[in-house]
Amino acid sequence: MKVLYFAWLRERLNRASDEIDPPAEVKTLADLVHWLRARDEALDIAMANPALFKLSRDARIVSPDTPIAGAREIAILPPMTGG
Amino acid sequence: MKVLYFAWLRERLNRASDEIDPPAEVKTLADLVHWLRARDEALDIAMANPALFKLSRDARIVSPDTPIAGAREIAILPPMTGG
Amino acid sequence: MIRVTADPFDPGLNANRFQAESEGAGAMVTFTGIVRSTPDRPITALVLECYPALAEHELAEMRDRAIVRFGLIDAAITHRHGRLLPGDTIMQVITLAPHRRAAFEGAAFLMDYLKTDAPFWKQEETENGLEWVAAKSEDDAARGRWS
Amino acid sequence: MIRVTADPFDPGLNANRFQAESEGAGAMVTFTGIVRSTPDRPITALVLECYPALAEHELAEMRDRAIVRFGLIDAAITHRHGRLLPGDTIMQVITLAPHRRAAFEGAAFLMDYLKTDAPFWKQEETENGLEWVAAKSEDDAARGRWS
Repeated sequence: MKVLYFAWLRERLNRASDEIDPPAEVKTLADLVHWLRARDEALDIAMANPALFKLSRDARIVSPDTPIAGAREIAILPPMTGG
Repeated sequence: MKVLYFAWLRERLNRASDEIDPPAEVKTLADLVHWLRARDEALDIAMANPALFKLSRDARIVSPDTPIAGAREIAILPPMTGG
Repeated sequence: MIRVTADPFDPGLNANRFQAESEGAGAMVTFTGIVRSTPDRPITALVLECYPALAEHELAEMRDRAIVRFGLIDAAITHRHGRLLPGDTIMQVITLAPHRRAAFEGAAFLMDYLKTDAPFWKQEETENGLEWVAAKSEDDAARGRWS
Repeated sequence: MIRVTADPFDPGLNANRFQAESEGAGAMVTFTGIVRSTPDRPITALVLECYPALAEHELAEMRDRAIVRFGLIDAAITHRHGRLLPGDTIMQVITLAPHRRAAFEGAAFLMDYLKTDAPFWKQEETENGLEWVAAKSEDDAARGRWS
């Protein structure tokens, strides 16, 4: 499974994505964020206020309680500034 | 002095304008409308509800108490439907 | 730019030129009014009567008022008169502003004023002839929003 | 029409085509966002990052929601990404409706959603390098109007 990072989150991590293989107890997107933060201090600090971020699963914005089973591409999205 | 009539007012009167020479006691646009209605039954009926109409003096919309002295062109304007 | 004309005009080209001429705008809003014929009320044409000298003056005044009130960078109004066919562009309002809210509000304000205070009168042409379009009381209400 | 592109596009031509393709519209509103450099805050460029697959999906969903909610005949969104210069067109929203109120409200709704829910991220390029544009809490408030 791939995790994508965008904008200043991508810059802070110095990479645009990770290839991951989370353990079975990581069931939802919220679990996944929790698991990712625990293993990466830069991500943990950058996501100090997790409510700021939207999450997507296979290019659809979804709520944090969405399961990750079967997902190919997860993204962590800092506040958007389009338009 | 010229008086212009527009749209359905013009049609009801069967003419687009009148050349007029009102007496000295006709001082304001309101006076003028009163004087014009008194001498023309078709106009009197068409303007039964005078509040519907806007008035202009020399191509500026003005209030009914505006003097007519020195005016070249007065217009009586039915409710507008532009845009 | 204020234009009252019997000739067709190109609304997209109008907007592009207006955008290119301005400096410092972050937002542009255009409103385009189009002659509409529907199955419920099919029309063959829309005929607009106009008092050109007054129209030019009123439109310029509305434009100036909108610029001051909403802090617009610029605004333009083009309005046709004469006989127009379904699909033809009747008129266009363009506003340029630093940010989107002013551009939207300026354009909505101009449209509301235009409907009740610009000396144009519409007739719908159908198989049965010409019929004057009645002024709408909801247009007066829309204009009342801004007082 | 939904388009997410790194290429420049012509907003006037876009609007003209959209107007010509539709039937029964009496009102068209366009909003055009333009790269803005001001004396207070001069920038040399605006660099937009984007998640294209998500952007296309989100914009299409916003468009569909606006059509249903405001009874639009159609709506289109075009949004650029990459490096843009002052004066360049960033994006454009177009709404077509029977009457003016729906066209205005649909366009304002789409803009408010776009600002907070479309996956684009802006960086301003100045003499001192690149700086991420902060998300505005007033944009969240503007979006809140519609819930």
